[in-house]
Amino acid sequence: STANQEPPVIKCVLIDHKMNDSSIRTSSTTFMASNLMKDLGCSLRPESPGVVYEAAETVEVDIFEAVTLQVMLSIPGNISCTWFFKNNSTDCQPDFDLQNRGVVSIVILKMTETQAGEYLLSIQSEAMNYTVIFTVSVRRKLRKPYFKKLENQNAVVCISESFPEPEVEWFFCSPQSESCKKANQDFTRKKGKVLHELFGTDIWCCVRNDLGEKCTRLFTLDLNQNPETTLPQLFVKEGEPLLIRCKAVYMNYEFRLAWKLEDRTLKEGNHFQMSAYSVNRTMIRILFAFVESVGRSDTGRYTCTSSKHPSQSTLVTVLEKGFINASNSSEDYEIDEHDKFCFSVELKAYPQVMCTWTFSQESVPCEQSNLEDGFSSTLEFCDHKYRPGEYTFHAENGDAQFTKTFTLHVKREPQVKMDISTNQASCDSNGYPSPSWTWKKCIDKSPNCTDISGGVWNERTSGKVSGQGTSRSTLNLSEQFKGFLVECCANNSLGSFCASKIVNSSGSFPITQDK
Amino acid sequence: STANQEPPVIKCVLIDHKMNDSSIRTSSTTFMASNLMKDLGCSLRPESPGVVYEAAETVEVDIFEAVTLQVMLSIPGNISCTWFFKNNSTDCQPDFDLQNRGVVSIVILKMTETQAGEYLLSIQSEAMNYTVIFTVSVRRKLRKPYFKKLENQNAVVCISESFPEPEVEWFFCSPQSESCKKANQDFTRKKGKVLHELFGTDIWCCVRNDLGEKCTRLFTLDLNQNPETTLPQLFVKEGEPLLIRCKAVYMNYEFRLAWKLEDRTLKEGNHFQMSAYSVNRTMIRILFAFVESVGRSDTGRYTCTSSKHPSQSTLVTVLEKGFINASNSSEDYEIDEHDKFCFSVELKAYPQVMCTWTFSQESVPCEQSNLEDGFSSTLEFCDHKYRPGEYTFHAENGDAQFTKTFTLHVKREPQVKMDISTNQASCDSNGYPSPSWTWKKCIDKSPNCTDISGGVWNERTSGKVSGQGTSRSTLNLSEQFKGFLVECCANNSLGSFCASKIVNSSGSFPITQDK
Amino acid sequence: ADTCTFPDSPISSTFLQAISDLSDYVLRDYPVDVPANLQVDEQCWALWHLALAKQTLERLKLVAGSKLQVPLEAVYTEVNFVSQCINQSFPSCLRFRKANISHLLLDVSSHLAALQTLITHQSFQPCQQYRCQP
Amino acid sequence: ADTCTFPDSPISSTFLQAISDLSDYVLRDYPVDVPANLQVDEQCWALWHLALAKQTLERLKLVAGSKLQVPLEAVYTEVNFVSQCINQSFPSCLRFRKANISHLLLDVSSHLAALQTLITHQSFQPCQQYRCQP
Repeated sequence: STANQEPPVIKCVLIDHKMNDSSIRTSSTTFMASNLMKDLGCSLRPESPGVVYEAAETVEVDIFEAVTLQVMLSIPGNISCTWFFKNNSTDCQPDFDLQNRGVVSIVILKMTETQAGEYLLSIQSEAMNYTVIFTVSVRRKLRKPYFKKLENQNAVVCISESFPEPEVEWFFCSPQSESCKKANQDFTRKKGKVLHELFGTDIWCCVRNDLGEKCTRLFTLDLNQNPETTLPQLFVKEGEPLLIRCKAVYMNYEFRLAWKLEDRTLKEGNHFQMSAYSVNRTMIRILFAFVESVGRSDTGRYTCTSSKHPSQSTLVTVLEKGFINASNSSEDYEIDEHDKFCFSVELKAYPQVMCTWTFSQESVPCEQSNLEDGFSSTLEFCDHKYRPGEYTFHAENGDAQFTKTFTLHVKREPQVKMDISTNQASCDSNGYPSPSWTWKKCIDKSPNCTDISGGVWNERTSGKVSGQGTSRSTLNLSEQFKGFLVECCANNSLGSFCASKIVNSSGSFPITQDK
Repeated sequence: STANQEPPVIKCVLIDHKMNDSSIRTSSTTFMASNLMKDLGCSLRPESPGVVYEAAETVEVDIFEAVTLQVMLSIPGNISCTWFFKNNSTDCQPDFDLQNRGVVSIVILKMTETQAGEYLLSIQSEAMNYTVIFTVSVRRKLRKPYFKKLENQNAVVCISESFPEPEVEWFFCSPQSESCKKANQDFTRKKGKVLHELFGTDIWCCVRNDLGEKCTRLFTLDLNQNPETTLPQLFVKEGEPLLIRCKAVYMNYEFRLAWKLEDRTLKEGNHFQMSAYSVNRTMIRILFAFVESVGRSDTGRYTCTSSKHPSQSTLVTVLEKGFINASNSSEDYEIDEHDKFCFSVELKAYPQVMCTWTFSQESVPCEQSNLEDGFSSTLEFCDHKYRPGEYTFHAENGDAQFTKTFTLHVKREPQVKMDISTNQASCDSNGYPSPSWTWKKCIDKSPNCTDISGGVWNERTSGKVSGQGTSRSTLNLSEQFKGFLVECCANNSLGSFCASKIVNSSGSFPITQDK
Repeated sequence: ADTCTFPDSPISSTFLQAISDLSDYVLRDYPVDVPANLQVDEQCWALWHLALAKQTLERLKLVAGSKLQVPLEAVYTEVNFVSQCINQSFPSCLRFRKANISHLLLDVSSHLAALQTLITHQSFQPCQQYRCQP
Repeated sequence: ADTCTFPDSPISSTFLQAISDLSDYVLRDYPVDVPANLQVDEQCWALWHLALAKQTLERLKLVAGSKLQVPLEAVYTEVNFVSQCINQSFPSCLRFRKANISHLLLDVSSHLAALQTLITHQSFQPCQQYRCQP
């Protein structure tokens, strides 16, 4: 029998029917899928009874995503197989490629927590039986929330495709500010996805799971405030929903609001209005403009006009793909040890970036400030602890990547150390900017010395951190130096430091002093 | 003329008609004053036009206190004088002592802010004219608040003789706790001196001026809580008011409360009762026992009885004078550099103490925790920063003083430094516990050494901080040590450290290494 | 035990506050029935009126909006003790007249104030039966 | 301009909330006067009723307790716009009947709901005068 035959090499692959975000949102369930293939690195599990293959790591799948687990056998021949998942089994129909080699696959139509767990494929072939094990889990993530109009009601729903299921909370003040978070609860926040009370001046939605918290402001043009100097800009990716609010208060009900895209009024189904009386007969009117799933044609200047207020507008740009705009030229900085200094990157991006600062293989997530206009932000890094060297800033947002390198030099006094061997005297200094060297020959204990010009060569050795190495100067000790004192001096903009030794037959002792 | 005669020495004195606190409270205005005399140290003000005397420092007087400013002249003779205060002047009638020397005084009946300012006494005598200047100000203080029943109403007033006038605020939870201070305002606090809503479970009154904040809890026996294991104790000074509350809740109105002092019921005017219905017909009853100004006879065990609850009592002790009870034996401590250690003093005192911790002339006020039972507290000091030496705790409360000293030793490794002169080698170490010394004589660069016993003497020099000086060991260098290496080692419980040098004609170089 | 004696006072010190809270919530001219021909009796006058007022409050609870329930219940609790002594329905001889609810609330507070000092010192046994003025 | 046209809708989207808040505060059977013999007129029926309801609410403000003022004012504001068109007192031919305040509030919300979609599209000129059913 072929029992002791070499177990076949098999290939396991994850096919991610990467539905771009928009597809989830179209009411139709057609897959606008572009397949991404990923090798799962199945390998034999040592010393386990029977032949058992296992995927290299847990298979992480985005919530609601559709994926296929596929096993390709390397030896042709007929096989039968069964999938086991959470103690129920389904027989599988293997396909066969051109070389008649078995291809077994199982499809997860919509990834949810119930689909997560251990998938076990048992394969019987003439030669032998073997099993393949995958552990599948839902990828943990926290997506910035966005807004949509509730189907048949005048209400707004706050959505965030995150896992685990995030806690959703509305805030009627900016959640960054301490006073907002601490303020008396019933006026400043409301738990739950759907919001009916839409008259608040400043409406934010925050989502929270164990990965952290993300908040988004409901974009609003307030006709009672004087408009921002620069035209506010909004970016939306194709397929994403758009919801913007126009708000105005007037001393009575006799005023009207309307949205215009460039100069045509919005189509009927793309706006809804609400109004409420406030103190002494004043009325608040809010007019929402919304698009279920934006397309190219929704780009343009949205203007909210009122019969009794100056109008205001915002520029909506529909993007096919996200972007990160920033200058990626590398920058060098030279600072003193007590300068207050921070690296900073100005960038415009959509959607919001995840970014890190890296210094000597150690990377730190950068602080995200919730950006008012939704896409421009300044990322700062001050925690360099005056360590010279190369700092890299890296940002990505699922659609684009961006990297920028900084080099930091820290000015330091050029301390000097001198070593003498039989025929050479060499001085080392780690100051920055790298020092220039001078050598002198003096008679021990007497002030008059003469400069040495010949027989000296300098070199720079790059330290373990690039850009701030040490510099060395070496002097050839010919006969004429015997019994004399040789002195080397390193000087840069911060000062000059020297070291000197007597050159004598039995070695000499360093006299270092600060000049 | 006697113009250039030597200006007379004069004596200025402050007479404080120290009304003990109670007198302010008795409705009568008689002075139960015991006079305290204080020399104000009047001295000539150099290079000022004419002869001007000035008190050494500003005269600080307690709010509402009565004082007399008195000037006693040293030379007999008739004089006339006028007091100037805030640009109005009053002639003064000088008295004359037995030696016919003038005594001029001015009385401030009730010290208030309007009485504060510069008092100027101008005196004309045959010999010369001179002026005496006093600056009088109200002493700033913040007294712990106490409670009194409002005259003809069922309400309680919170009083604190403080200057400047404190802000008074009632709290219905313990003001130390963060949650209480931050909680939703209208349920947990009420500004103002008088409180009518007296049904709260936990009632505190806090007073605040720029000197800080002090709070007192309204002492309450709650018959629905099981009584404290130890009998609660209350101290009151003679003349001070007493107000204690008994509170009980029952499922309906059919229950009765009563106060008893030892076994006789309280006199009619010494208690008042209030009741209120609460949810589903339950009733809260509160019964106050109060004494305008306690005397000796009010001492004793006050018991609150109820027809439907187990009774509870408290022991009220009327004191003639305040007290501070604590053990004043001095204590020594020896700690490691990373032990968590705090000095602590347990004391019972009435009224509440002001206390400080002092270390090398630097003193720090100690943290007062608002003591639940009103008189026992533990004062801790942890901020010693591991500095060895003497720490003194000092407490006072207007009636008593208390001082206690601590000595702190910090165990430290005995680092060693060696000096060699022509005929002596001496080693210093600051380790604690003070190290023991051993000396060795070795041949340079070879391991075998021999112990030195004779010619060594040790001494301890007390460092600038007592209790943790440095210790020194000196070895006489006779001829036999020339050319050899001498090594001294200091060892204590934390380790042993050595230093060694070669003894040679031209001095030697230290080789210290850790053993 | 004699259910018409109240050794422990059932009248709280805060009934005025409860009544004034309720009057903040009502339309003052809401019509209620008040007794017209009760016999003038120094001892029972207050207790009879409170007992009838309690029945009116009970009826109001059925038509009160949700925000009114709590203040109404508070006043009801303040007079609840009377039915310990008077608990049978009023006699046929008794006639009623219309009055504003604000007057009823004023009566309740004056009767409670009047009883406050006497309630624990006497028995209201004779008041168990209403007596009409002919 | 024609004071009986409302190009911008005076009817808020939150009038239901205001009415339900007020009904939480009232004794539902508080008696109010409602018109008994208004002429049935498709165009003016709602506006006439709202105008008369507004007068009743005005009168209630005089007898309302302090806690009632705010919710009462809120409902009053929701119907305030009618007097822009109907502002003379009702004719002598008009007769009234008693109804509970809860019914009045229900009527107000149904009339506002009915007008909500029409108010900006037509003129209510003919409704300036009440017309009675003989």
